[in-house]
Amino acid sequence: MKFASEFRDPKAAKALLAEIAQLADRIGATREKPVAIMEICGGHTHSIFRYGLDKLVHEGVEFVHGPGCPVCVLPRARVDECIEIAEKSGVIFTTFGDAMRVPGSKRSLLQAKAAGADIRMVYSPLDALELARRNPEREVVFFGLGFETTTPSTALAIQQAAREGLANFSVFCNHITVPEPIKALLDDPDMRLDGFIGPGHVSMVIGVHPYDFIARDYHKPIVVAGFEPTDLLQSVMMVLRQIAEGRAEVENQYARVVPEHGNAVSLAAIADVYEKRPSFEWRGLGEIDASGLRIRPAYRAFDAEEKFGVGYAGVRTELADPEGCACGAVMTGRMKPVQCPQFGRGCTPEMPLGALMVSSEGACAAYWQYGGARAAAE
Amino acid sequence: MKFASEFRDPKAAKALLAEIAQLADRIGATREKPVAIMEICGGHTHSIFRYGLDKLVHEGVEFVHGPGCPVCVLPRARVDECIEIAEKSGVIFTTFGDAMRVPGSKRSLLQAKAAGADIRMVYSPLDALELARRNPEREVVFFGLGFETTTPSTALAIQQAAREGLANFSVFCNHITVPEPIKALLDDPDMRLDGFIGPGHVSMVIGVHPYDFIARDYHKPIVVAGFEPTDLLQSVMMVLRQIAEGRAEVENQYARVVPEHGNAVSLAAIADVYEKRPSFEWRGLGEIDASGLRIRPAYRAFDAEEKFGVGYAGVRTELADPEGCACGAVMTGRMKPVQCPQFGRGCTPEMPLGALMVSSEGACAAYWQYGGARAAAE
Amino acid sequence: MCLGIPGQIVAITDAGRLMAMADVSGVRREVNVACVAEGPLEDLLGRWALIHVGFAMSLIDEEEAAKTLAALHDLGEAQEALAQMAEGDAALEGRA
Amino acid sequence: MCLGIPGQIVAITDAGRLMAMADVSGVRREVNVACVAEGPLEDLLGRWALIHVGFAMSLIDEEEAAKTLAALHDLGEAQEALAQMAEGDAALEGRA
Amino acid sequence: MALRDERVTLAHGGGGTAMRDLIEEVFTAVFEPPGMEDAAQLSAAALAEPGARLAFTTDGFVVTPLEFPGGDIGKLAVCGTVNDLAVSGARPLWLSAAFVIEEGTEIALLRRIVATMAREAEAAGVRIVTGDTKVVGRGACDRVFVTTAGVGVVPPGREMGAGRVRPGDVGLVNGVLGDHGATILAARGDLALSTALESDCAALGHLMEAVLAAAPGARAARDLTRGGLASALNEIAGAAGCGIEISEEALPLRPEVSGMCEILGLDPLYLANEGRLVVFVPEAEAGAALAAMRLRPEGQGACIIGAAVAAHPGQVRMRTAFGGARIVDMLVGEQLPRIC
Amino acid sequence: MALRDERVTLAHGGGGTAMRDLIEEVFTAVFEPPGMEDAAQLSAAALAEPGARLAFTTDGFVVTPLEFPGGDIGKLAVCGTVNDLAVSGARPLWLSAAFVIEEGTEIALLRRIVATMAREAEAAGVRIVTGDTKVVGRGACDRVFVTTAGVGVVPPGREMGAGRVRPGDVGLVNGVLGDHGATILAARGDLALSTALESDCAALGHLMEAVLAAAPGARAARDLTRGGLASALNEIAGAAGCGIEISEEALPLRPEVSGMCEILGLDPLYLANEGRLVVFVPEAEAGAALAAMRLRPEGQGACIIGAAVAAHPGQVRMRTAFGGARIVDMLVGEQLPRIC
Ligand code: SF4
Ligand code: SF4
Ligand SMILES: [Mg+2]
Ligand SMILES: [Mg+2]
Ligand SMILES: [Mg+2]
Ligand SMILES: [Mg+2]
Ligand SMILES: [Mg+2]
Ligand SMILES: [Mg+2]
Ligand SMILES: [Mg+2]
Ligand SMILES: [Mg+2]
Ligand SMILES: [Mg+2]
Ligand SMILES: [Mg+2]
Repeated sequence: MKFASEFRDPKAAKALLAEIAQLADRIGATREKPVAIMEICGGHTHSIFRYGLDKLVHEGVEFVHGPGCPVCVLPRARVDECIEIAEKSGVIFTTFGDAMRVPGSKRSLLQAKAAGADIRMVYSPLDALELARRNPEREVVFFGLGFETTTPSTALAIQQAAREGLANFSVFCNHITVPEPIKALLDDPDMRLDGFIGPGHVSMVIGVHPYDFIARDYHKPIVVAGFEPTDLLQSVMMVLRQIAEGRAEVENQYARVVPEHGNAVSLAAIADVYEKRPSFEWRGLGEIDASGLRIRPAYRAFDAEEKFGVGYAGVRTELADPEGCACGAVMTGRMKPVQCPQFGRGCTPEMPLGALMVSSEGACAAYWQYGGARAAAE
Repeated sequence: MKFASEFRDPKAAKALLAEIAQLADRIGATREKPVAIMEICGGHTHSIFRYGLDKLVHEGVEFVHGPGCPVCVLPRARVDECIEIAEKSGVIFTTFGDAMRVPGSKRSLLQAKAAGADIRMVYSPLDALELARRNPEREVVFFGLGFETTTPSTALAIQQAAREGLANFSVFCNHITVPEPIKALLDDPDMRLDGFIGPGHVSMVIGVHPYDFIARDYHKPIVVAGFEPTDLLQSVMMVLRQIAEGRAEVENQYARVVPEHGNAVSLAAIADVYEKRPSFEWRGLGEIDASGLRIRPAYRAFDAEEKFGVGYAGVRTELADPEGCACGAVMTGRMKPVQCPQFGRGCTPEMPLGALMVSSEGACAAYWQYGGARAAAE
Repeated sequence: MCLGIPGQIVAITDAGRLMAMADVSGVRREVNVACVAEGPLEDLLGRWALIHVGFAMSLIDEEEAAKTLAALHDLGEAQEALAQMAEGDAALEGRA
Repeated sequence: MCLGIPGQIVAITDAGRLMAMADVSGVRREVNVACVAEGPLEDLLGRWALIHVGFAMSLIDEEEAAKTLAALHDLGEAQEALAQMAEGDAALEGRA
Repeated sequence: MALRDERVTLAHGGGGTAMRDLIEEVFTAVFEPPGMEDAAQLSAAALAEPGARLAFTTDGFVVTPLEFPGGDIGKLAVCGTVNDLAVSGARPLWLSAAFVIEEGTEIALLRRIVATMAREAEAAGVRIVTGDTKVVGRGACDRVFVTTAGVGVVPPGREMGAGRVRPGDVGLVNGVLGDHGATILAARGDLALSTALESDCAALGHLMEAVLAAAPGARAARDLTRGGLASALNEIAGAAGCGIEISEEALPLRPEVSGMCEILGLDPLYLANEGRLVVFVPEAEAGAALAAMRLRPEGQGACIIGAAVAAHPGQVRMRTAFGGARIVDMLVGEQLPRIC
Repeated sequence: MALRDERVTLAHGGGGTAMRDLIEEVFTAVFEPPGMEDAAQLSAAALAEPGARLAFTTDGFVVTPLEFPGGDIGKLAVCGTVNDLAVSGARPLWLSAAFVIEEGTEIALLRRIVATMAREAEAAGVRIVTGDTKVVGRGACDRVFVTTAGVGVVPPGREMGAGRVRPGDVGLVNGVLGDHGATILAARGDLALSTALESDCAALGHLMEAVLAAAPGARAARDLTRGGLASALNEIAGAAGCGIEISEEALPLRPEVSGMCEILGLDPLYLANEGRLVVFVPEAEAGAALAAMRLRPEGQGACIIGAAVAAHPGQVRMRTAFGGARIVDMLVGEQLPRIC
């Protein structure tokens, strides 16, 4: 068992698709009046397009691509701040590859690197730590980016740095949390969603209960899902079944990886190192209360915001999203990427206007790359 | 008037050569029993070969190539110390191009540069100063090399650095003086020299009187000479004339450049910044009393020996000259380069064993490059 | 978001710093096992974990995985039975 | 040793730091004139100096240069006269 | 031997005897170019044939690390240019090799690279007939860059080009995909990944001749270098004005390459190869082409991956193992390792 | 125009659309190579002539600064390779151009370099038919390196080579020496020297044709690049097994070049040129060769500098203006500025 290919079985998929079709018919979903299911997580968006699931499911099932891509929701001003830090003399700025092409107000990190900043891609915060050990005369900054899945890794790296007394390591913390933007979406009166696919790897850390409010307070089904194609189809099936049966519960399709209560070590590390910010800015969504994390005063020495006086510790720049950009509407499911006036015109993967076109997790990029748009345009 | 080409006039040379021939005949100089005239200065050696003067003069006049090339007399241990400094983290080691190829015990500066040391060639100590200004986070070390001609420039650079409070500039002082090794030569009982051509550019700084002892105490003629071919021939003529007339005086052929008492500003700068070392090591000649300069305590902050604890301020390594190397004998005129057992065999410009084969001022390199050796071998 | 993949823990590389070697289809990388190290580290050998940015974030529950696969299998069987029944119906209808 | 060449001072570039522009056959380089700055710096304009490692080390004494050249010239004349006399002698001898 | 330095210094680039010694001892002694004139002079009977055309190509090679499992920069530099000639239908004849060398580079390393080049050239049946070396200061290049150019001859009547591919033509590759790209990613060390993979780097001239003998109607071929299979197919689809359809299940991939792609979020369709090509042949010749490939060591893993189609002109689509379909587009820039 | 970046990023080397856009907009739009296949295919009637030989050469170009008075790296890259073909007796036909580009390089600079190359190629009567670009990370190269290779044809019966020079043959150069080397030394800025000099960089194919028309018996030619006249003469003397004697007074030098050499203690005989050659012709043809050179703009300053002699075989000697003689040997490494 490799816990991956087994969940790509075409035969199982066929059965799931048939079951989904039956359920969709049963609840009267049609192309004109579809059941709208938001996959919150960009990883799920990616899988849906990679395996062409949107084309395979019953036409009454509509996938709405949610805001769960940390790169897509990164405001341009934060990219500018990354560049500001990266361009300081002596700094080695480290980041996951994902953030390299995200446009800031003037440049991306890739372009800042080309212009001379020492910006390096790493696979892990541990690699940034190692860089700091090997370059004691340099200041190594790690760009902490991601939802609850990634947050423990930077927390553990900061704890390790503290243990070693590594004075030249710091994290530019931009970690964000999933439940708050979902609540914001649900509070939007324009919103019409019938159910959710929950991000499996977030729940691997935080468990399934943080989503209880969705079922309890908003009466929407949510199924925490894995990332293989049958995982996703099974989760769709489970959402439809809840709807068909008039239930609204938090279910766990991904039990092989997601413990009900999450991971205790990860949660403890997050709690030790981070605290909630009062509010945090999301690209396309604006400020959302309590949706971001910052480094606690006890670990201030490792906080790049404090060290360099940028971000929430500096003068914050308000930068409106670029004109004509519909990222917010797309991320909240009010618009399909192809409906954005910029899609394929002012905004292409070569020259992205919005972040959704940059990250291969972004709905617009996925539409583009996997041909959703152009195939549709034919 | 450009003060250069005018002194290359073939007609004047012809007259000078005729006069030299007459004088040589008059004093009975023959190929078997020649008048031996040492040109102290490597620059003169260079000119002699470049213009083929050794072939043009009367066969009774023999040029003996003296120790006046600062690169040629640099002990291997000092090159090693340069490399030791250059390899220290953060150091930019600056040097005149002349020193780049001089072999140390294991490597030359050129090879150390290839192996990673940040070694840069400059035209002037002022350029090293400017590098220090532009790289405040680096330590810029200038390799102070040369006789009295060059000494004022490093003294003035140190004074300037002191005025500016340039904390990241220092000089690795290896300045040496001309009169002392001449005295050592004259004291050698094996020595048979009939007269000297004095280094014109040294006297431009120190004037002609520091050579008085040669005439007064050793009864040898010395003519301070310029570097153009007629300058040299005229000086040879003047030496021969003294011999013919039974005189032993200090004469100044190069009065257009050399003031009798030298340059007051230069002498003051040297006196301010430097003091005599008790003794200094010369390649091929060993330790010579009072033949080297060091930086005075008042300017200690700019003394690379003190800053890095090397050279006379560190543990000094005694390194014998490489085996079979006759540099000492050649520099003291006891041997012609071609008589060195290594000449053209273990020692070639591609792979010099001794420094005399490296610098184009070096007698062995000059013999090689201008064909003295190979033409003779035909 | 949050690319995670299953990898097998094949060696403990630095017990002090909780580092182990994970293998993903023959590709190896040292990962931190702090989040999954409850008992002795040796117990991790041979276990599969979900790997994310150089950390083993969660041990894979093989029983749960088997259960999910079994459910898929059952659904497949059921659908097949249904399909056969439908075919049978169609055949019957065709015969009618 | 100690390569020095004559250059002409053509401009004062930074009086405070005693820097001037020297010209050698059309090649220009800023040099320090501390060693040759006795009077007002402007007096240096047009003067020739011996340049070494970026410093004007000595002003060239044009009179002395002319004297040296004159001496060479005289020697040439004298030698020529001698040569002509020798030729004359040889001719005479030949005729003899 | 006059060359006793262990490392290259700037003197080795200065046009003097140090440079001459370096060139003679390290380069020309091994490559044995004809004469030491500024240009090699070559008599080419093959080029005199009426209708024969000359093929000419160049590539620069800048790989890090210079030596990696399965090859080194010299092997890449020979194979890469041989392959660009071969896929254009030419018989590779002569190569040039220009080196830019960073001060401080170990001469032993240069010797190893040159030895590889000589060996690979001989195996590929080409001669390295002219060359150049430049030495740059420390920090001015990444140890060694090699640029090769290649000259070959396209026999009379042989016409290949991406524009000639027609719907129905079958596409074949000569082996597993992405080994080179994955090997280099691991060999760089900065991602701290280790594998037993080796680069697929190989010269494909002989293989192309075998394919062309078996499938004389072959339309076009591309070596799958930067940008991988996806870019080559997009180029062909664009030039031919037809669509291309490939099957995910047919793509040959080693588990390690898949694993590396999973870890880093990469798509193996875009990974670089240095010994892989795709060739399109008329359907009737596909079997013969496949058989011919498999007879050669560098074609043992050959397989059919798809075909040209009349639909969706200019576009490459892939039927997924799962039954879906997706467009396989050009990449924008490099693939970057990603975590989300 | 899809290319809006001001600077090259690593994405421009990744094999995707960013690379395609860079190549199409900056390079192929200007060079207009025939087709976009992996290798250019060229029909060469000239090569089909019986007895014609193909000439093939390459050089890498790594100059600092990239743009200097009188030229840029692109001009060097075209002229250098054209000249290596020309001095070997070939008519230059086609060039390849491979670029290694440092991340961060201004695209406007690339456009200028490419424009120069196109202009120089046209003037020289050659076509740039194939090329390559690689992008390397910041610090992995010095902004732009260009490697060109060149293919030309040596007409039947034309035989040139250093080994053919005989005692009595006369040596000519086509103009003043050392302008390029001195210009670059000054342009680098680190010696803080300024001059009004310009590089002599020029393509010499037409000049060589003119010389060969006027002096069909011409024995050998060399362009005087790295190592200068001295190295070229030593190479010729060595290959021919005869001596060469030149006259110091005959050597054409600008005062600024002499001045720079005096200041830095350099010898102009070793300074690099990029538009100068030495050619040896039988004595009877020397006048015609000189006249032919002087009719061309790049040969206006042509003059006879010396001759091959039977004496001192393999050795180059110079009669000094002063009446002496010295051996003009190969340099060891680079000439270094010196103070003593
Ligand atoms: S097409 Fe571009 S601007 Fe429009 S929603 Fe997508 S990313 Fe935003
Ligand atoms: S030949 Fe070499 S070893 Fe002999 S004296 Fe000259 S420099 Fe010294
Ligand atoms: Mg190519
Ligand atoms: Mg190629
Ligand atoms: Mg190719
Ligand atoms: Mg060359
Ligand atoms: Mg490097
Ligand atoms: Mg060449
Ligand atoms: Mg050349
Ligand atoms: Mg040449
Ligand atoms: Mg290419
Ligand atoms: Mg650089």
